[in-house]
Amino acid sequence: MSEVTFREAVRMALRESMHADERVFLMGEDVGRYGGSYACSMGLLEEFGEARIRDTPLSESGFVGAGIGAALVGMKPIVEVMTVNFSLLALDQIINNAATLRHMSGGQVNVPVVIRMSTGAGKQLAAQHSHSWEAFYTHVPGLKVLSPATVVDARGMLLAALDDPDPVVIFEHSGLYNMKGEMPEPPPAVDLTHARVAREGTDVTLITHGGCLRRTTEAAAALAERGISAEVLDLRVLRPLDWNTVFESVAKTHRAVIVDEGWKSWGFSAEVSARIAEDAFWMLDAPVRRVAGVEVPIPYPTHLEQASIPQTAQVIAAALEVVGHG
Amino acid sequence: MSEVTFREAVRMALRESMHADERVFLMGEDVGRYGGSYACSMGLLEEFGEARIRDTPLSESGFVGAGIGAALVGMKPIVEVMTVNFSLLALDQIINNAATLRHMSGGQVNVPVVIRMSTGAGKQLAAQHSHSWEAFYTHVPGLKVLSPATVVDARGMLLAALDDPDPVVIFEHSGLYNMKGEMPEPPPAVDLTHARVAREGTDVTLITHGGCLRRTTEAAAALAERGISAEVLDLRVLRPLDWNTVFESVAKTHRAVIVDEGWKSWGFSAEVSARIAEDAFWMLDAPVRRVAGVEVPIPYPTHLEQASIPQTAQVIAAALEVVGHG
Amino acid sequence: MTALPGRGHALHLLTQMVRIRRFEERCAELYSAGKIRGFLHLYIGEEAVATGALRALGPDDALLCTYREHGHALVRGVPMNKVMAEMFGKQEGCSRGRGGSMHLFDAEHRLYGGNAIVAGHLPLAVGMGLGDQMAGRQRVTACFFGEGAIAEGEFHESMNLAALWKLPVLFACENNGYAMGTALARSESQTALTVKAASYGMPAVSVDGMDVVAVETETRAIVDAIRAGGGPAFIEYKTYRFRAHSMFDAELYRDKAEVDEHRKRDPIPSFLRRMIAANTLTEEDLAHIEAKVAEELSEAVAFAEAGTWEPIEELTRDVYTEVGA
Amino acid sequence: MTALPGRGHALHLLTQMVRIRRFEERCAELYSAGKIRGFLHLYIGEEAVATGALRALGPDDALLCTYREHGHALVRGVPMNKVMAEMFGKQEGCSRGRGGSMHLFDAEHRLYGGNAIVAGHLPLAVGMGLGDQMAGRQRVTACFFGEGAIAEGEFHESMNLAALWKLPVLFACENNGYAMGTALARSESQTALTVKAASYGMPAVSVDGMDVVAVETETRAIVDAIRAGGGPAFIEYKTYRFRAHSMFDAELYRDKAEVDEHRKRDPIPSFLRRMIAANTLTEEDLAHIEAKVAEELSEAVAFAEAGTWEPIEELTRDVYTEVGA
Ligand SMILES: Cc1ncc(C[n+]2csc(CCOP(=O)(O)OP(=O)(O)O)c2C)c(N)n1
Ligand SMILES: Cc1ncc(C[n+]2csc(CCOP(=O)(O)OP(=O)(O)O)c2C)c(N)n1
Ligand SMILES: [Mg+2]
Ligand SMILES: [Mg+2]
Repeated sequence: MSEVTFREAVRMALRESMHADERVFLMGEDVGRYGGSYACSMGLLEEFGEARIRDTPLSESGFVGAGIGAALVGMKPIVEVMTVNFSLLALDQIINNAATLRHMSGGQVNVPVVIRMSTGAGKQLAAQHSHSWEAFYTHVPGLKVLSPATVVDARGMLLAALDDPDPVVIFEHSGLYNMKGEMPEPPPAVDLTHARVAREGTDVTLITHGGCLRRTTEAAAALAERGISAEVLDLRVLRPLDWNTVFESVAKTHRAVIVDEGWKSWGFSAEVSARIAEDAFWMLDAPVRRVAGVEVPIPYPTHLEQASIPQTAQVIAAALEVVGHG
Repeated sequence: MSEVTFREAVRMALRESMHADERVFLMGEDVGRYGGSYACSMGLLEEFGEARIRDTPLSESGFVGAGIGAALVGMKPIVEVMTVNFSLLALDQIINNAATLRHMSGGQVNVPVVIRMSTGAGKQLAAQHSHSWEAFYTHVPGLKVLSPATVVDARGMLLAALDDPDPVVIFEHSGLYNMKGEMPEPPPAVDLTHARVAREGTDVTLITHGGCLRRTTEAAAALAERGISAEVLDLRVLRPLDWNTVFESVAKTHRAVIVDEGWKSWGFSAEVSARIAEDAFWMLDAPVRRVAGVEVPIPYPTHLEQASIPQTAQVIAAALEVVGHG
Repeated sequence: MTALPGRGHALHLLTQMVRIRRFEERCAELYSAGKIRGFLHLYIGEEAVATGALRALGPDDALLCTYREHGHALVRGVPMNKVMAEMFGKQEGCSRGRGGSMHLFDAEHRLYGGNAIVAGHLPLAVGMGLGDQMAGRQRVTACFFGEGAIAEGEFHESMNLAALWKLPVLFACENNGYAMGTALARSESQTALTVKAASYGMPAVSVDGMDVVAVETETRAIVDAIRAGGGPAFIEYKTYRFRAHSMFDAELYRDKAEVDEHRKRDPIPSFLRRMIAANTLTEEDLAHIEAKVAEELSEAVAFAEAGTWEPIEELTRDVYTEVGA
Repeated sequence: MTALPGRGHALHLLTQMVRIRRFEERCAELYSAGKIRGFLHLYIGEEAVATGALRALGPDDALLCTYREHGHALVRGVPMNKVMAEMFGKQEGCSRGRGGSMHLFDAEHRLYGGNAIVAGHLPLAVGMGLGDQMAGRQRVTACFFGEGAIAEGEFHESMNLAALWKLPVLFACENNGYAMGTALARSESQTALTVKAASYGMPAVSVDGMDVVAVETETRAIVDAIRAGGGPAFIEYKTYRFRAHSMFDAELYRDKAEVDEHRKRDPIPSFLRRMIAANTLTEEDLAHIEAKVAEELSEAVAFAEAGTWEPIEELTRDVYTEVGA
């Protein structure tokens, strides 16, 4: 057991996979000489050389598409898009090609590309660098979408994604890179099929993932002090989502709050809310609530930025509301 | 009162607006010489000349962005993107620029651009030409999103969009262009704030828009024969959505089915379902149901294509289920 | 003027061009008959390009095309039966019927579509070249696209990546003068397309796409250079489409006279005339080919007619890879 | 060598460069002090570009920049107070504090950002030029971007549209040699950037971006040609950034020696030396300017410090235009 940062956990997975399989390579803007915009690949250029730690020009559509193409001929590319904000430039490639080629060709090809991107607010980077657009990806059949919230998942999910025959998009919340966590020895493999019960509880289910897990567990702790037992689900895999675990928890608690940094309307949280109310309707003792991003291009100053994204106090308030202490 | 096609109604609005305001112009791939890929602008080049009926090269990001720029200097551009499938190439411009500039600049600028695009399946155009991605746009604060389902709205909403100071995206379902409908004389102005009760009913609310309205009203008629009184809502404006009308209807019927051609998960229908179950929970006598697109890149053959999108029978079945005759 | 091919070679070229022509003429009829639906983009007039160019590729080389790719699929060796069944949407088709005219795939023949987002396949070609380069394989990836694609950012990003990394990719531009109704001069400020390649330091050549011999010769030279490690190259085939863009095109943007003018350059009769003049082929050869093609074609139509629909239960199969399947 | 400016003119140029330099040095300190947050991209070393180039624009001309735009905003005439307040995120800032360093806007001065999607503002510039052209206005739109942006498809699409439609747009490339840690030769297969413009048939010129006089002269010539109806043009300013890309950059990708070498070309001392040699300016002029700038700067910092936070209740104001507001 050792303590590592989320960033180091990502780097562990990069190194392990590159050592284990020569088809694996990393490409993206400034992954090499610069060390990665969030320093995830720092030092790897020296270790693996510039063919496999491949700096790309600024051309998101081009190099993401190139990752897809390389996957078509048997490589296992890890493409880093600096942030989800820039990924719109590559969305055509990801949706119309990566997610589509297998089905459209009648199953003749598969596309084992892994696309990593940072997401989220909290660094005062303003309206073109701070958004959480997971929903653009979870909407797309053919893609798998991951959102690691722990160091174990940061490492393990990247390795599992590389073993997956289909395109996988991994969201790394930029606020997590410096977070420290325990990494068991040897580091464990993880699955891409289950949500994780991060904390058990009986009164209300708090459902979240990625960058919102910390505030959600904080909220659960605060609720415990008030005698409310909150169960916290870390969804981990956003698509395909492990609905069973969600329904099992709601069957127990009869109440659910979803915490997600993305804009509320038509956001990631919408489907979770809808599905619970549709398929677990008779289990619910109160309407589902969402604590989600305010619908605004996120502004620069910290007070406005924080006001744009879920806060612990809001999670507590929503939980209190659904358990009837509102 | 005269009968016109949906296509003619769009063309009426194009002509009227170009005559009324010289700042209005149309630009897009093949809107001029070719007459528009769905022939909406046929004949307009001759009438208005090539500066105002402006053929563009294939460069969605470039010309959509140019529309945004022209709006910034006081023009009222109507940008036609052939289909929503290609609009991913312009999504960065639409989200990171059009939807963002006003807020990010502290309210100094506004972006009165209108972006029209066709959407939807039904023409056997396969996996890169058939999708319904309204949800990518409804998720974005700063945008208004319209989905006309009638000839009156096809004309009126385009004119209203041009009067709007903010960016407006209009989805025209490709299956509607040949549809005929009555156009009152003089053609009426329409608002961009209200959903429309397309058919009154008391037992269940069927909520839809655009290309799904026809099958939904067919379903309502079939339900009537079985003694079930279905109210049909044509949402018209997808963002900002007229929740009041939705809630009022559900308050009456206590049951709701949403019909939308987009992929179900994280699709347009998700927010509608979530919001009803959250904010009208205590009014519901049954869980909300969605009849939505199957999560698959839409295939070419008609039997598979039709199996991918909502059918009248499925709407009827869902309505029967929620009223308890399932 | 390039050297004329010998008889066997010439027969091959003529046969392929006739196969494409007759196949597509029949497709147009089948479209009217409602057997083929959706978009149908005919290659009629442009047959010399796929025919000549694909001879320069080996079976291991990869091929990516646009939605106007019936010719490429046929020349590449995808059986006409499977192509026609695909046009019908039958599961015996080369993409299990799911793709139709715009999405002919055949991984065995290394045909990677049939891509219908203009320029969307160029980044894929770059990546395929990259994969081959990294794995030390000698293969070439040939990517065909129309001149309309040159205005898309993807063209630019792909050219730059390929040139920067010296990838074994052929950028094969089928310049038929129009993107739907938009003439080249209305879509590019610089219509000399090889100048575009020069701005990436990429070798470029322009060739008469109506001359199958020139197409083959020039393509072979450029593909050989790529295979020898010379990095990517750009080739422009100047051609013309005789038919409408698709079946929904009123052709308001050009005169019949212009089309007629270009028909004089029809690659099939001009090739035949030249070969006859050189005593390589005879009118009887053509008659013989026509007969064989007619047979192949009626068999293909029968095959497609007899084909079956993919069961609706299989609609969502292959959205993801079934592991263990 | 271009003609030297007279004293008033030279004082102006020197003052602007010093304003930018001191402003940004202070910003770096304020960043360490936690007063400025987020990304901060310094223009230090590149001041001659904005200073010289913007003199060639009239007040009606529009200006679009990247996230490295403090210099442009100051030279353009946005009061330093408002720029500094924006850096702090105060509502007295030129974008009401919402944009910060990367999004300086001032519609009154026709400054349209502060854009932080690389190359994302190029299509906007095209559209602004188009709007002006259609409305018959004589204005020019100047769009600044880094050499890194040239690899993006948006650059290509924008160049083509502007050239095709002969729009009054200046494409102003600030080539500082690096895009974050990526040297030009690692991002472009063809590093002679004017060749890119040629592939659109667009006039192009490359100028020493460390020489404020050359920058002004060349920009003026090219802007005048645009204004005269000559259509768009491309200008490359060869410059260098002395500081890190942003405050989060370990600068692993270049040697200190390389930076030191370029510091010898520092546009401020070199301009001053030249003017002193020509007897136009004196060391005292510089001292005087420094004093005035120091005053302006401390006032700006005080203004920013005294500024107020936009109330949280106004967070969603201006997502949409409040009609009637
Ligand atoms: C990104 C995108 N935009 C628009 C279209 C619609 N479209 C299909 S083909 C075409 C013209 C393409 O012309 P060109 O590249 O010259 O190929 P050609 O059809 O002439 O073979 C257009 C505009 C598309 N399929 N993809
Ligand atoms: C589309 C996009 N991709 C990536 C980034 C991250 N990024 C910000 S600045 C930059 C380098 C840009 O270099 P250049 O254009 O040369 O401008 P410079 O910073 O040197 O002034 C990168 C990669 C971004 N902001 N936008
Ligand atoms: Mg063409
Ligand atoms: Mg640079």
